[in-house]
Order: sequence, then structure tokens, then C-alpha cells
Amino acid sequence: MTTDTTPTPTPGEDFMAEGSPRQELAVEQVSDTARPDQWWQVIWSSKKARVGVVILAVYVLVAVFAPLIAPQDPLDSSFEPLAGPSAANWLGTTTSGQDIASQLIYGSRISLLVGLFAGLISTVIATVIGLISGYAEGTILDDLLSFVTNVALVIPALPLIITLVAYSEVRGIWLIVGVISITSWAGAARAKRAQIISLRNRDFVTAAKFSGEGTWRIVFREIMPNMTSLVAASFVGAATGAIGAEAGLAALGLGDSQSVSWGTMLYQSNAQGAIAQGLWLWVFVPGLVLAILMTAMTFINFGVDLLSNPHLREDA
Amino acid sequence: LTGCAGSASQKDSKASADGMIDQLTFPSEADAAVGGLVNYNPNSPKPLTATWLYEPLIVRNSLTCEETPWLATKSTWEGGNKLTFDIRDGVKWSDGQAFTAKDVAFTFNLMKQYPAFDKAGVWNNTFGAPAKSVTAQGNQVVFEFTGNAAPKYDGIIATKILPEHVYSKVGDPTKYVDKTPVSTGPYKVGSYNGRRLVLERRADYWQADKVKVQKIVLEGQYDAAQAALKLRAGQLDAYYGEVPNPKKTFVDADPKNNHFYYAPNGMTVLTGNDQQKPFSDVKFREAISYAMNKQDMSLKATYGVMKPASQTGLKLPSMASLVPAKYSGEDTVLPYDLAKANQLLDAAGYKKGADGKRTNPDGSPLSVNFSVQAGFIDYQAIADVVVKGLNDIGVNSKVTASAPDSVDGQKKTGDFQLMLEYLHGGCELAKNIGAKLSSTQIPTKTDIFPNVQRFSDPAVDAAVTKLASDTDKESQKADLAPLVDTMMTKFPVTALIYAPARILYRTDKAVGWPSEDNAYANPQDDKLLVLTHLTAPK
Amino acid sequence: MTYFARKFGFFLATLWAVVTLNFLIPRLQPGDPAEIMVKRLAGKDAALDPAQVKAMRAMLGAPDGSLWNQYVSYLGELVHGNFGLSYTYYPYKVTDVIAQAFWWTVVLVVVTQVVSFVVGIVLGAYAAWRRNSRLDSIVTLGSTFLGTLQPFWIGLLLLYVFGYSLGWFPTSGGYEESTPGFNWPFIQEAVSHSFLPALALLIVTPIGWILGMRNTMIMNLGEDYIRLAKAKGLRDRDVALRYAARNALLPSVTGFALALGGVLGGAILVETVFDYPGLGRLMGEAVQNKDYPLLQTLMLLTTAGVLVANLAADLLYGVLDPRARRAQA
Amino acid sequence: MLDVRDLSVRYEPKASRPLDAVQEVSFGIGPGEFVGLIGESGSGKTTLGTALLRLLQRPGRISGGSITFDGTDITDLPEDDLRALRWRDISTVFQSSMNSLNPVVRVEGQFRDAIEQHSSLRGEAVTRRIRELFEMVIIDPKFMTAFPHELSGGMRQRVNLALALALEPKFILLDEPTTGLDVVVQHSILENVRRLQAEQGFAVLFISHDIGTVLDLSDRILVMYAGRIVEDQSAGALLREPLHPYTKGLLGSYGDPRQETVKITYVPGRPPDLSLPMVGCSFAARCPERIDLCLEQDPPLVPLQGGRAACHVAVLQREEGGAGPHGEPKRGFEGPQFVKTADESRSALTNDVVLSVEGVGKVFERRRGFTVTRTEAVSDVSFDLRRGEVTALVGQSGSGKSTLARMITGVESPTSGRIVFHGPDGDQQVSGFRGRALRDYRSDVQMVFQDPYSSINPAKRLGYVLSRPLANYQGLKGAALRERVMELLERVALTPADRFVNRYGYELSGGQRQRVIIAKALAVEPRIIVADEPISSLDVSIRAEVLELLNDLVKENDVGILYITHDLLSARMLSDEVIVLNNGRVVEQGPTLDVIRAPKDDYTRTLLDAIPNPF
Ligand SMILES: Nc1ncnc2c1ncn2[C@@H]1O[C@H](COP(=O)(O)OP(=O)(O)OP(=O)(O)O)[C@@H](O)[C@H]1O
Ligand SMILES: Nc1ncnc2c1ncn2[C@@H]1O[C@H](COP(=O)(O)OP(=O)(O)OP(=O)(O)O)[C@@H](O)[C@H]1O
Ligand SMILES: [Mg+2]
Ligand SMILES: [Mg+2]
Repeated sequence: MTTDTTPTPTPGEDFMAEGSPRQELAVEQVSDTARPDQWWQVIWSSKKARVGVVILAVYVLVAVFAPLIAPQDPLDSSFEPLAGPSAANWLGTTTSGQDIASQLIYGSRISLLVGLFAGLISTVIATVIGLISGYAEGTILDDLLSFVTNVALVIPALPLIITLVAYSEVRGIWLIVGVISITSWAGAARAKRAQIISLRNRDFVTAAKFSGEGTWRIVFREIMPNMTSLVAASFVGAATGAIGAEAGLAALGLGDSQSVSWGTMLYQSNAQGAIAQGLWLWVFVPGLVLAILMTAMTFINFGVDLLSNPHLREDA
Repeated sequence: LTGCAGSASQKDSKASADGMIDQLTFPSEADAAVGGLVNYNPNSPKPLTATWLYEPLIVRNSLTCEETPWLATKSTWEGGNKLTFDIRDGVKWSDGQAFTAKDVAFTFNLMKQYPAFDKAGVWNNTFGAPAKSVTAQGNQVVFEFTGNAAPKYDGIIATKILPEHVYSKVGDPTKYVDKTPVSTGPYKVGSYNGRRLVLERRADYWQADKVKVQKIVLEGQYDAAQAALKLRAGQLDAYYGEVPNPKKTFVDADPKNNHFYYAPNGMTVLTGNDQQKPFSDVKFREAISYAMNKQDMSLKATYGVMKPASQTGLKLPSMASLVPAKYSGEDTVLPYDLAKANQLLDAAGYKKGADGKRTNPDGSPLSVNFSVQAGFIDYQAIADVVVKGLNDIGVNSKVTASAPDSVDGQKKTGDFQLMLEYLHGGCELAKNIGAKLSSTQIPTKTDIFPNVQRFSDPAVDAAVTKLASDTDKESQKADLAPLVDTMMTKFPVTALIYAPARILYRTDKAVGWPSEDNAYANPQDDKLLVLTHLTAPK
Repeated sequence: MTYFARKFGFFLATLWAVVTLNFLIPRLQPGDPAEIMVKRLAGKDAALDPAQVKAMRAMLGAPDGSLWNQYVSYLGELVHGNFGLSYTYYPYKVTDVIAQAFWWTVVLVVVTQVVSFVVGIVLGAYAAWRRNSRLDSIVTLGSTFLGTLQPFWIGLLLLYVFGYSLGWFPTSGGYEESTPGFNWPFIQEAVSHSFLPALALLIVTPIGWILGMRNTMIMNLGEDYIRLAKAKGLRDRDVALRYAARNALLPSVTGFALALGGVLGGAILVETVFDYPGLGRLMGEAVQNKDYPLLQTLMLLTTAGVLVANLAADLLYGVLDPRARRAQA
Repeated sequence: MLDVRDLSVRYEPKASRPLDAVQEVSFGIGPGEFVGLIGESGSGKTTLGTALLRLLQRPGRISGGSITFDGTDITDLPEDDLRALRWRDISTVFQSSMNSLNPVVRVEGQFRDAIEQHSSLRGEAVTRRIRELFEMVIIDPKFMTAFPHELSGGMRQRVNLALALALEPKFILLDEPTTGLDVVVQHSILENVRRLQAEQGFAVLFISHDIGTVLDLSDRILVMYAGRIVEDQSAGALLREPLHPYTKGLLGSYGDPRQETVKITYVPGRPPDLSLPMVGCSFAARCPERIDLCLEQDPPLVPLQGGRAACHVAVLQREEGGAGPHGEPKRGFEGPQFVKTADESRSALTNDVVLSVEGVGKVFERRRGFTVTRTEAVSDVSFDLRRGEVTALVGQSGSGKSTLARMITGVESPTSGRIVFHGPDGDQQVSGFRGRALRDYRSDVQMVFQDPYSSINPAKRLGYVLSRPLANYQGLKGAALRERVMELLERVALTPADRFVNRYGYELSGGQRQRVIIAKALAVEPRIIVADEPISSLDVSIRAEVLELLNDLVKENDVGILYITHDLLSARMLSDEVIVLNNGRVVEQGPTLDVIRAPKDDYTRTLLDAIPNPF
């Protein structure tokens, strides 16, 4: 076959004569490689997150099964005060004769509860406010919500917390949860506002309007599911922060005095001059378990970060 | 421990040959976060020192109620209406001017002009009638009151006397920033750098022979742990704040030199709301008083340092002489006796239900809510023991911790059932145990007065009035008897354990500190008096 | 025109809200300053002497009128720059009191913040550039753990180890024997006294910068302009600094401005542990003593700090990121 | 000069299966040669290019073969030695060169560092050189001190080109340097490239998925499919006698809009998953010419007809006596195609008018500080939209097409003139619609979005996406709703429907996604569909497929379409009437064929010229 026998096809001529219109060739194949990894896979793919999850799981188990694990009732003050470690009191006793090990074990409950609920509430507040104000960017509603957010961001948290705690008659765990939640949402709300502003102009949002969706549905059913990674990250962040805040509050003597938490342990040990008395375990163990829990949470957040920032994924 | 920081205080701290002590270091009295704001005005909320410059008329040891004449050599009551002080001769202000009775009269008259200055309540009707006049007559100062004012005595003798030739020129003394103090006290200001106040001994002090400490350094505010560590390191010679477990924290580190004295200065009492069920019932109050494991409280709240308190409301043994004959020789510390408590409750009609919980005599459920100040660790420890005792005898109770300020609010409104409180064991009996029981001293919406439990009994009120008007020690004892009796039989409040006036001190540089064996002074309040007892160790 | 008016209006509105909250927050707390003051002078479990309380009230001048009247007069005073007399340091003016503490905190906090920012940025950038190296792991893991420690807890630890056990550093206060001012002994003392508090802050603060920098930097390393820079055959150092780090720095710098503004709150605990004569400790004291005038002014200072820092961050972003210069308007 | 031997590149992501993006590729490029590299999205073009530059990043790495440049083997050359080569000898313009300038450094600085790194020029000399380069790519040198974001997309692209030329390299890699640009701009940039290449004689590897452009420019063309080179021929030969069926498919996607009858083909299906082991020819599944051998054996790239090809059929057909059993070699693609004849295009514009645009104008005011900038995006535009007819709106970027679309769909309101909807409730002005009324209006007027990738919510399944308009406008629920969703999927040929209903958008190919979007617009049974550049982001090989679907809709459902595009070929394929827009004004309007065959306006002619015409 030579070139000169093949005429140069002239445009418009029956160049495609052989073609038969609408011939179905292959069945549309749908491969699943394009499917992004599920979020748990992504998180699990990070070694740090795995470590974090395992540590957290241990803490959760300890908290759930505290009554089975703890050798003593954490509030039972019938032991000899200031006893050293022994079979009955693994880490010794406090100045008022309570078992340190049991307090430590039961303390995990408060921290986890506060982390869970304060994290949840503050994330919900932040999400709702951030989403609405971001979606309504440029309107009075946005101005109003941004204003509230800014004020919340600017008000010094500690005096506010102290006031809120002091003002309420009863200092329960729920008060702490509430106070931490309402003082910690503003930053996350801002971040979410920024993200929704960038999402809001995506075509699928306009498309949803053309499907006749109402605003609420667009914000919470169409846009929000696309922010799960940010929401998840802000939840983990908020939970970590809340755990620390609870400990800090308790360590200022503003905690829930009815229940044992690591913060109240720190407070009591510090107030009783445990360092001066050489009661190392009492001071340092709660601080340490707290730091480990928070480190674990931060590690998990590394994993969650991978969701929103795929660039980090090759890391792990 | 090798305390080598801040070593300046150690180098020159060796006792000198003449029994003089070079220097002692105490924590700052100003208790302020920021330094550099100089004010020696003894009536400002935070003078740099309220102890070492201006002096009172008389120092009364609040433990034993013994008086030591100071700027006044003698005081005399004529009835409860007239009080005369003989003013000491030969006292000089630090600027060389002579101190006279006129200065004393000036100081008290200044209070009249500026009520904000009147911490002793001389010119108003708190605890006794207001003054009519305060005049200097020769070397005497005479107070005339519109009525009985005997309970004001403590306040009057403790008032710091100011130099007329300075304070008469400054206008409102409360607004006066006193930067160059002119005072009668044993020390004058050496230097102050915003943090460290160095006081130097005045050679011309009127009792200079008794003052052996050349220099006093006031520096730093410490919490318990820091203070303990500072003390142990020798960077502090005495500390007056609360250090939990002083024996282990401090004394054990160096038993030879480290000591502490937590003198019973008052007592922690269990205060029910006597206007509300069930505490309105004397029998109930009595019964639960036997369910208080005071030994345990002492252990858990104070490491066993403070002893269980006498139900008389008097701090024993220092006030043993005041105990009425009826109870002398008897152990007035109520025993911990659950059986008796149960038995009393049964008898009073608080029946135990099937669940082991008692009900009111009228059958309504009985439950007690215990308000405790969050963050007061010792109170919380006591509260736990109290509640345990109550539950043990079938009185369903629980602790609610609230902010201390909220608890104060409850004291004002009366919106509480049970709380812990302090009964001051001061020498002015009417003002202390008396006020605790008098129905005139029930807190109002705006002010906390001592009768928080809202106990009310006309007979007791009469007895308090009588006691208040009495200036004679012996008859005071007789007047006290009905009050002690009320405490012992009506249980307006239940005494738990003594509350301390504290000192932790070192004896490597100075000896002669007050101690259990030699309680010549309230270690916390009577620092001037203590100073005159300090000498260099042999 | 309207844009600026709007922005300014917002600033004012926020300021007003903050001032109002600052006014309300302390007043909503239960407790009476006079009682508290007397109690603090006498010790926590002493009986309140009503005579003293009365005198103290007379001195502090009990707030008169309804809350509304107080509020109006408070605003009036503020407008005239009159912040009142501190209760605790009566009769000193609040401004005098704050002036005493101000520089301590500013120096401590600014120094530690700047140091941790620089350390954080450098470590973060290096960790990102050498991603997955051993150093990267050490930096990220180590800073994560340290960053979760409670500052006051670290403070106690440092205090005990370096202050008391080893005795290397003084344990409390800002200085000792020297006279504050610009003289060598004082500076020496101030530095040695600030060392432990600064260390406590330095241990916990860089984590945010490290991780933030590392994340943005890694994100930037995937950008095309980095690839192009490499293709241009530039030296690694140039690529890392001029291209990657320069871009990744932007969010951190604005974050830094915000952090500087909000730093006072964080210093309370550490300053208390070390008895450091700064604003944080002062604020703690004001809270405890219900020193309304002081507390209000301190909170105003903090919030104004944050607001100004916000503004500065905005402006700074405009300067640093040329793209923002246009977008901002 | 550049010699690539058996080069393979492998991505080994942590979380998923490793994937060979480039497989045993061999080719060479001589000095001054202009080589094109085409292939559909994901075929490995960029990966290959990046590998040549030794710029692969984790998780990618060169897993085999060698790259020799000017006699130096650079496959494993240490970074330091490589640096000397970079930019002086090999430079590049990236695919997304819009974003490949450092945003925080002025343009000049980005030239300067490259020049100073590799030459002895300093200071003023560098500036002079940069000025020279700017002039070379026809940009005012005053933009030297600008930041990248201050330049338009086209300018940035030119700057990148200038940057690539800065050190007079021997070889430049151009990776889709004009994607995302306007046809007209694209055209002028590529002209520029060609001119400079002729002047300076550097070698080029030009990557594009647009065979038209590549044919226009290149001396020689490499066709890439699924990580392999499947054909390598000179441009002329390729056009005359494409060897590989895939090449034929790509060629077939071009037609001349001026023809009486235009046919364009599309290659159905999607490329294979490169991370799965493959038996046989990777194109076999989509190949209309495949024989059994294709399913068993991987065809090697063998010399054929002066070029090279990797196709069993092509080789067999050209073997001695091979023509018999395997048929004659064919020049065209035998797969599905879309045909439009002149008759079809000439149907009279007689249907009911549904919507009239009457003298519409739109002015945007942007306030920046104290100054207000006014942009007149659209001015005095009038036309009618009818049932069952397609009106094409053509114009280059920024001509106001989307603005018009937004006004018509009620997203924005015009600043002058009016848009009247002739609905069941009489004539209504669109700008008056708010809330409910707007919603109701949209049951009559729907929109098909330009970008099929961003207009399907990535977090929702297709079933949900399609069910929403049905539930909202028709109140369907439960089984009825589901049934209707299935019908819709069938309607747009996503069959079997139950295989798609539970998928996410990202699991589909671009063409499939665009069909979902069309289905969504159809769901409410509108009278008018406004389609804003619905095919511009699709691979050429699947554009025809979407066009055909749209065409069917007009025929079968009697909807009217406003088809917005800058591509006259597709306008010709679909529309009955064309409106040419320039700077917000209508410059020409009339029956499609008339306008395309006999443009009256200069601007229309410019647009026509910009269409790459390989024939
Ligand atoms: N970093 C990566 N990790 C994993 N796979 C990748 C990565 N980069 C590209 N790929 C895969 O390699 C294959 C080739 O991608 P490449 O970008 O080279 O295609 P392309 O031909 O340039 O496509 P386009 O025309 O869209 O630019 C694709 O299947 C892609 O999914
Ligand atoms: N919201 C807006 N504010 C200000 N100017 C705008 C706005 N939207 C569009 N413009 C301007 O109006 C003109 C027309 O834009 P439009 O998006 O309608 O063009 P187009 O023809 O759709 O272009 P493309 O082909 O790039 O999509 C442009 O100059 C654009 O900058
Ligand atoms: Mg590519
Ligand atoms: Mg457009």
C-alpha cells in the first residue's frame, strides 16, 4: 500500500463512510478506581492516626469499664491518707485517703464525656452559624452572625468562663460542657464560613437551586456533606480543646467537684502542695494521662486532616 | 535540696555576737500581683506592710486574751460608755517628733470625718453604740459613747495610730498614697524596689532593746507548695499561710530547725438553717451532732493537725478559764456515736423507712443538701465526712459544691440547708460567740452577719446584750454561761474542728517563736508581739 | 466610601459589644467586692467583720444606681479615657496598676511568641521539606506531645526541677534585689527570672506553628510553581525558601498577629505559677478580688489587642499576599 | 537529541493499588523537531512529560527504561548534575501554567532567578533580556513588575512561554499550554509558538488532547493510549492514513462545520483501569475493529508505513496478503457517530416562541474602595427561544454569554430591557420572579452546566441528585419517584439504570456525568434548556456523544435549547440558529448554516479561523 493510492480525504466528502451511526460497542464500563477512599480508610492509612485510635480505644474501654477495672471507689475516702503504692492502692492515696489509681481510672470518664459532648455541641454551633453566615454572605444575616462570631472570638474566654461557672449555682459536668462549648465555637465557625463561601459558588449548588431546593436544604443537605472533613477535623479539634479546657478549669478549682476528673486531681494535688510533699504520682500521673489522651486525639486529627488535605496523604 | 537561688539572704544571716539577728525574710504582706505601687497607708486595702510601721494601742493575744500594753500603757472602761487609755510616754515618730495622746485622738476623729476609714466601727452602730467623742486629755485619750460600746474594744485597741502632723494635711486619708511613712513602729523603710521591701530596725524605737532583728525583708507571694519549698530552702523564715500537711511538707525536711504552730483560733462549725425543717428541730440538731466523725475530719482536712472542737464554742484549752463551772471537767467535745444519734432520731420521730432512709416526723421525705464552697479543699473534705455521717444514720444527704461567692449569697438569702462556717474565737466574746447566737446578727440581703444559722431566742439575745455591756472579765464569764449552755443544749451550730492561726518558721536564725507550749501570741495576727520575743539562737 | 464606612461601623459595633460584655461579665458574678476584700485581708475562713466591710464599702464607693445607670456612666468615663481607681490597689488608678504589669507580660509574651513562631516556622518548614525523614517524625511527634501538656503543669515541673531541685533559676517574681530600670543588674535578674516561665510557654506554643507550617508547606510543595522552580534548576534552598516557605508563611503570619493579640488570656496560669508580675497574674487577681475597674480595663485591653491584631493581620496579609491586595477591596 | 527507551512510570500510592501510568514507551526527538503527543485525559501524557523532566514526585517513579538527552543518560543523573541541564537545555510550560508562577513574587523576579542561576548575566542585563523576551511573546514589558495574578490567563501563558525561552534551550516541553484559554487567544499563542520555534529552532514536545491543534502544529505525532504509545507517524501521514483505530476515532471527532453534511464520531466507553493487570490490547474493549487476537495479545509498537503503530489489525491488514482475511485498511472510525445534514439544519424557525429576550443589557458595577468600575457585559441583545429548536450563542470568552444565560434563568436580572416568558399564565417578566415564582419558572427553564465535574454534588448518589427536582417540582414520592429516576437514566442512555442509580458522580466518565446533568434538567420536563458550554470540559472523543443526546432531546421531547459555546463546529452540529456575540453585542444572527458558510461579520470570521482545521 502506497501513499499515492490513498487519496487525501477532502473535507466534507464521505470520509467516514465506513462508520455506522449509533453503533453500541462496549457496554459502558464503570470502574471503581475513581471512588475516593472511604474516610475511615483514609484515616486508618495514617500511622499516627492508627496509634491515636488505638490509644483512644484503650481510654474508652477504661472509661466504660471503670467500675470493673478500678480497684476502689474513687470517692471512698476511707483509706489511710498519703499511703504509698500498695496492692489495694496501686498508686497510693490522696491526702484525704482516696485511691489515686481509681480516681485516675474514673477520671477518664469525665474527660471523654466532656470531649465528646463539648466537642459535639461546639461543632454544631460552629457549623450552624458558620454555614448560615457563609451561605448568606454579604447579607444582613451574615453581618449579624459574623458580628456575633467576632465578638465571641474576641471576648477573653477565661474571665467569661469564670463568670459563667461562678454564676451558676451548681457545678455539674453539664455546666462545664456547656460553658466550654459556648466559649469555643467561634474560631471553627469562621473557618466554616470561609469554606462554605468557596463551596457556595460551585456549580452543584446552583444546580440544586435549579432542582427547586430551598435554602436550608441546600446548606445542610447539599453543601454540608461536602464539608465532612472540615467538620470532622473541627470536632476532633474541639474535643481535644475541651478535654484540655476541662482540666484547666478544674485545675483552677472551677471544675465539677462531685466527680473525679484529671483536672480536679491536678487541682487537689496542687492545692495540697503535693509537689512539696513529694507526692509525685498524684501530680504527674494525671497530667501525663491527660497529655497522652490529647496527643492521641491530635494524632487522630492528623488522620482527619488527610481527608481535607489530600496532599498530606502520601505522608502517613 | 540545695537552695542556692536568692542566696543573698543566706550569706549575711549568721547571728552576730551581740544576740542580734541580721535579717529575717517573710512573705510580702501586700499580697499583690504587681509591685512598684508604693503605699504604706495602713488603711489602704493593700499597704506594703501593715505590721512593722504603724502600731496599735494594745496588743491582745487572741488565743489567751492576754493584753500587752503597746502605745497605750493602760485601758480603763467606766461602764460600757466610757473608755480611757493612758498613752505611753517617750515614744517618737520616725521623723523625730514626739508621739502624744493628740495623735491618738486625731486618728479616731479622722474616722468620724471619713467613714471609709472607720474599720473599728467606732462611729457607727456595728457592735455597740457609736462614739460621741474622742478627746485627748493630757496623756490620756477618752472615748465617750452614746451607749454601751464594749464590743468595740478589740477594734479600737488594734487601730493603727497615725501621726497628726502628717495625716492632718493630706485630706481624705483613704485617698492618700503614703509613700514616706512617719510611724512609731520598730522599723523604717530601708528600700523598696517594687518587689522586695527591706525594713531596717529603728535604734530609737521605744522598746528597741527588745527588737533583735536588724532587717526584715518582705518579698514574694507564695502558694502553699512554693512557700514550703522556699521555707525548706531557707529563703523564707516564716510563713503564715495555709500549708497542708506541714509536718511532712516542712518539718520532716529538717526537724531541728523547721517548726510549725497551728494555733486554734476559732472553729469550723456545721451550720444548719435553723429556720427550716429539719434543722429547726433542736432534737434533730442534737442527734446529728453525734454523727460527726470529727477525728476523721481532722485527719482528712488538716492531716490531723487541728483537733476536734468543743461544743461550747470556746477554743480549748486556751479559753479553758471561761468554761462555766457546770461543764468544767467534762469533755465538751461531743463523741462520735452513731448509736446515740440513731436513738435520738428514733425518739424524735424521724422514722427509718424500709430503704434505711429516715423521714420527717410528719412523714414527708427527709433530705439534706449540703452547700460547700468549691475549691475550699479542706471544707470539701469535711463535707464528705459530714455527709457520710448523715447518711450513716439514715439522713439522706448530698454535697453540692458552689462557688464561694454563691455560698456567701446563700448566707445572705438564707436559701440553704446545711453548710460549713467559721466561729471566730476572738476575745471580744459578745462580738464573737455572742454575735453568732444573737438574733440581731442574722444576715440581711446585703450583708453577712455572724448568725448565719438564723438562731433566734429572746433569752439568748438578752444574755448577749448583757455580755456586751460587761467590761469586767469575771462577770463576763458569768454572762457567758447561758450562751455556752445554749451551744451545749440547743446546738444552734455543731462544733467540728478548730480552725488555725498559722505559722511555719525556722529556728536557725531566730528563736522564741510562739508554740503550743508557749502560746504567748497569736502567731498570725500578733507579729509585732512575736518580734519582741525573737532572739538569736545560742 | 460605603465600604470603609461599613468596615469602620463593624469595628465600632464589635468594640461596643465587647465593652458592654466587659462591663456585664464581672457584674454578673456573684459576690461583693468589699466583702471579698475584707475576707482576703483576713484569710478565707475568718469571720467577716461587719465594721470592716462597712468601711471598705465606704472606701470603694459602692456602685450606685441601677445597672443601667452604672453602664451609662461607665461608657461616659470610658469616652473620657477614665478607667477609674483599682479596688485592690486603692487609691491607685487602674491605668497606673496596668502600667506596672504591662511591660513584664509584653516582654515575656512577645519574646516567647516570637521565638516559638520562628522556631515553629523553621521546624515546620524543614519537616515539610524533609518529609518523612527521621527529623520530621521527631519534630511532629515531639511537638504534638509537648503541645498537649498543660502549661501550668509544665510550669510546676520546671519549677520543681530547675527551680528547687537543681536551683539553676529563681523560682518566683520578675526580679529580686535590683531596681527596675535600664540597668545591667536588673536586666540580668529579669532575664533569669523570666527564663522558666518563658520555657513553660515555649514548650507548649510552637506546636501550632510547626504543624500549621508543615501542612501548608506540604500543600504548597504540590503546587505547580514549585515544580516549575525545580524545573528551572534552582537550588533546593531557593526553592524551599523563596517559593515554598514564602507562600506557606502567609497563613501563619496572620495567625501570628492574632495569637499576639490573644495572648494575655493564656498567660494567666503560667504567670500565676511563677508569681510573675505581669498582666495575666494581675487579671487573675482582679477576677478573684472582683476588682471591677481593673478587670474591665484589662479585658478591654485584651479585646482591643485582639481587634487591633485582627486589623493588623488583615493589613499584613494584604502586604504579604499580593493577591489579597486586590481581593480585599 | 532526546532518546527515550522503554520508559515506564509507576505510581505507588500508599492507599491504593500501584498503577503503571506509562508503560515501556520508546521514542526519540531530533533537534528542532516539533513533536505532538495526543491522547485522552488520563492516558499518561503529563506523567510522561514529567518523567522526561525528572520531576516526578512521590508516589510516582521511573520504574524502567532510560532517557538520554544529548548523549547524557539522565535517567538516574544526580540532582546536582541535573540542575546544570535544567532550563539551559530543557525547559517547559506546564499544563496548568496559569498557576505555575509563584503568586507572591513579581514576574521579573521569576525570570531573574532562572537567568542568574544559569548564566553570567546580572543586574541591568537581566532586565534587558527579560524585556526582550516579553517583546518576543508580544506582551508589554511594563507587566514585568506585575504580580502573576495581575495578568490575564492568556498573558500568564505567554509569560510562561517567554520564561521557557529565557535561556534559549534546546528542548521545550509544552504540556497543554493553552487549556482553559479562549479559542481566539489559544490560536494566537500557538501561532506565536510556531513562529518562535521556526525562528529559534528548538525542539518541542507538545502535549495536548486536541488532535486538531496538534495536527496543525506538529511535524510528527505520538498517540498515547492507556500509558502506551499506540501510534507514531508524521502529521501528514497520520492524517492521510491513520493506523490505529483510536487515532481514527480522534480524527473523526473533527469535521468542517461548513460542509453540507457533517459527521463526527465518538469513542464510546472509558480507558482501562491501569492498576489492574491487562490481557490483550488495552483499546480492545472500545475498538470497533478488534479481532480475537486483540483480546489475547498485547500488540507491540512496530514500524509500519514509515511510522509505528501498536495494532494487530493494522499490521495484519498491511501484511503481504493480509488485506483479505482482515479486510481493507479503513481510514475512518467505525464506531458511533453523529451526523447532521444541511436539511436538518435548515428547518424553518416557526415553532412557538417560549421566551423572548428584548433589548437586554447588563452592567456590572464593582466597587473597590472609592472607585467604581462599570463593566457592560451585555448590551441590547434581542432574540427568541422556541420549542423544539436550538439557538446557539457563540462568542469568545468574556463576550457575555454566561451573563445572558444567568439572566434568562433568573439568576440575575438585566439592568435594561426585559426577558419575557410566554408561559401558561400569560407573559411574564423573568426579572420579576422571586421565591416560589422563580422555582415554578425553573420548572420550565432549566440549565445544563458547563463543567460536569463540579455540577454534581460529590457527596450524593445519582439517585438522590435526580430525585430532587422530581420531588420538588412534581411531588413524586417513594416507588413512583424511583421509577421516574430510572426512566430518566434510561433516557440519557445510562443503562442499565440500576447500575448507575447508586453511584456517585465521580465514579462516572465525563460524558456520563454530562448526561446525568442533562437528565436532571430533563426531570422537570422544561420547555427550555439553557446549556452553558456543556461540552467544553469533555474529552474530544466524547463530545459528539453528548451533542447527539441533546439533539435527540430536541427531536423527541420538543424542548428548546439555548446552546452556549465558543465552538462553531458544535454549534453547527446542534443548532438551527446562531447568534454571534462580541463584547456583549450581537454582531451576527441567522440560520446556522448561513452564518457559518457566509459570515458577514469580521468577528465571526475570526472565530471560524480559530477552529483548528487539520484537513
Ligand atoms: N500522583 C498520582 N498518584 C496516583 N496516580 C496518578 C498520579 N498522577 C497521575 N496519576 C494517574 O496516572 C494516570 C496518567 O495521568 P496523567 O496526568 O499523566 O494523564 P494526562 O494524559 O496528562 O491527562 P490530562 O489530559 O487529563 O492531563 C492517570 O490514570 C492518573 O490517575
Ligand atoms: N458578577 C460579575 N461582576 C462583575 N463583572 C462580571 C460579573 N460577571 C461577569 N462579569 C463580566 O462580564 C463580562 C461577561 O462575562 P461572561 O461570564 O458572561 O462571559 P462569557 O461569554 O460567559 O465568557 P466565558 O466564555 O469565559 O465563559 C466579562 O467581562 C466579565 O468579567
Ligand atoms: Mg495532563
Ligand atoms: Mg461563560
